[in-house]
Amino acid sequence: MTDDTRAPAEAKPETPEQVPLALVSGKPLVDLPKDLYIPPDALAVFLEAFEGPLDLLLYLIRRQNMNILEIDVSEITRQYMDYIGAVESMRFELAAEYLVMAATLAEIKSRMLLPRQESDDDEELDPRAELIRRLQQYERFKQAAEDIDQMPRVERDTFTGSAALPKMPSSQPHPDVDMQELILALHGVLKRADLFTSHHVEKERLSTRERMSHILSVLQGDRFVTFESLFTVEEGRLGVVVSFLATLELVKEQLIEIVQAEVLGPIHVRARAVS
Amino acid sequence: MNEEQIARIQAIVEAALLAAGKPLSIEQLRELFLDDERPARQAMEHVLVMLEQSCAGRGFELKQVASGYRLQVREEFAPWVSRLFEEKPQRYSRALLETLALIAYRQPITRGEIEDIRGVTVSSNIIRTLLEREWARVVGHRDVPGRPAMYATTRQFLDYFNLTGLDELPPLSEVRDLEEIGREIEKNIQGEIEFESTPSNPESQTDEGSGDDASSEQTIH
Amino acid sequence: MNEEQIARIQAIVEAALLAAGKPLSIEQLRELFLDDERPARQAMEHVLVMLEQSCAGRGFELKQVASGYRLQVREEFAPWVSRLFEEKPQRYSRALLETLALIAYRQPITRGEIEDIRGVTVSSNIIRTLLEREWARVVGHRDVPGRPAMYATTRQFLDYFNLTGLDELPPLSEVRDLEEIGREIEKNIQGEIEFESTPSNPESQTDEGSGDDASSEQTIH
Repeated sequence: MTDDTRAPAEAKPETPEQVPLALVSGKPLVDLPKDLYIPPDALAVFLEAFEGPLDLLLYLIRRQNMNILEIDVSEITRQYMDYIGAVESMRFELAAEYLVMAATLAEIKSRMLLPRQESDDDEELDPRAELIRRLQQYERFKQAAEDIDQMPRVERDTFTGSAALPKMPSSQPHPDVDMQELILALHGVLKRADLFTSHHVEKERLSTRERMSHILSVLQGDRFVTFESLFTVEEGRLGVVVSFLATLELVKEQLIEIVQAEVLGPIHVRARAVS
Repeated sequence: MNEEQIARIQAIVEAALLAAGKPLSIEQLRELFLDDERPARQAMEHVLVMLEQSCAGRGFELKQVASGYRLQVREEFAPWVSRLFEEKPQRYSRALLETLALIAYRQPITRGEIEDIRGVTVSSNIIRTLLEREWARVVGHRDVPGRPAMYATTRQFLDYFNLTGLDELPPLSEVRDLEEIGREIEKNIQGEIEFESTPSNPESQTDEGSGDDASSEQTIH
Repeated sequence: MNEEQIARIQAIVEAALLAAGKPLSIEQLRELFLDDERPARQAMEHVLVMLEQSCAGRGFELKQVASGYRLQVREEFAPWVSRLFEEKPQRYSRALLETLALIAYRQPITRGEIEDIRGVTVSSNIIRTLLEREWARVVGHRDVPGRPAMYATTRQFLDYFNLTGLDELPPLSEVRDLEEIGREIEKNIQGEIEFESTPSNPESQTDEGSGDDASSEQTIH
């Protein structure tokens, strides 16, 4: 291959050797003995340091300063098998993925021993190319995971700023009501009460009712007011009539009482509901 | 300490107060620094004064409270800030709207009279809500046993509905015409759910109003 | 708007961001103002620039992330600020980070597809953690037997990692396509076995795409 097309991962060939693989008896296991001998109690820890067979293979490749594209499959396979064999002989539980990879490697190795095949229409990929593809692919995301880990993140590299709240106005917003809704509600209730037939609420009656409320609110408490004060000339004839009707209605409903102390004397009005 | 150092400590203190989200004492602030760089208590006090001054004109201020110092949003901005926490306005229940309508059209009216017409109890919540919203008020007490309060609508009620007086409320005869419109609206709201146009027995109605109440989700009583 | 108005809006925005303690979008910020005083979008952008500048030299900065803008402690002060918290910041396992990376760069992706690339089983714990942290979510199901869930990253993921979009993720290292790898191998093997050259159109569905594929899916949040 040409040098200018080196795999990007090659740019950082140093990491696997410098980063401790595992802690064995409290000491960091930085490098493995060249003869691949690993103390039995460290072997399981050693394997746990890897995220699976692809990760282990990448480690073995990097350890030999090999380019993924140029891996000596038979040498890597031998090393891989050594580990697997060691682990198995220790009767450690081994994840199935490691065994599948062992089988794949064995297949690649056996293929290489076979004479070249004359099968132009064989669509199947060379298992070695497939392995390399997987290794490369995995390495990309292994790198991406490290990149993500390096990115500044909240709670480690930065913290969201917040300040205490001042006294706040209570903010329970009022629901909106549409006149239509109100009318529909009224319609519903009146229909249920079957009031349409027996009651006729006229336009005038409504203003009379409004005036009744007004007069009642004027007559708060035990207070007498003069009858005349219930009327305002500015309202004109109609206003006076409405007030008068309202007063009569209030008397009829026994809500107010009208008192005249002496004949032709001033007339006073007060709310009847006195305590 | 020179000015540069003070400025740096000030920035760190500000960062810590914003990250902590709770008051920090002078001691806690000093603890953030390693031994060899830890400012003296007096220096820290000075830094806090500087920090306080630097917040002039900003959205927050330095406040001293019982347990130390904290950064707090300025109260003058509470009206805006409070909108962050505003909940969506809920909807009034059918029961409330019916009560309101009866108060509007039949005022002055007592709770008992409302209940007579609606055929169900009117909850105190409904009355309270209407009083709190200042749409209804007590205008007197009927002179019958129990002296029940009589309710009427208010100026605020008229203002809200853009009326100058109650006589501008649609007359009930129009309400009858609205039956059609109402049915249309309900149909639109409810989609495929069939609208029950004639509740034949009013007695069976619950407080929540008839089954054609499309807004059963979040209601205020 | 005159300068005074801008300064006032700026203070209100700062107050709101500190009160919220989370990112707010420009729209959310504009919503804080009543109709007649609401700044135009462009004006709000201007205010944010001013606010950003006003934080120079302070303990915090204005940062744009996926969900909007937030005020956050400057990275350079993390060593001091982190002393406030007894717990060390959480560390994430390589398995989790690799899974996260695959979801981020390859979304939408199923668990099976993640396992294919990583060469190992993805534990349910990892998926659960990512979902609980709201860094990942299910965006659908692949229409294959078993209908496996497809995962994608969330706005919260971007916020957490100080990103405004997936296109800000560090680019994936490039991988030459299979055909090229095949040729290399063929050359190196010296004909010991004949390399079966790959179909000229390597399954376009696989992830052999160019380096910019990370950004092609940035709309999924």
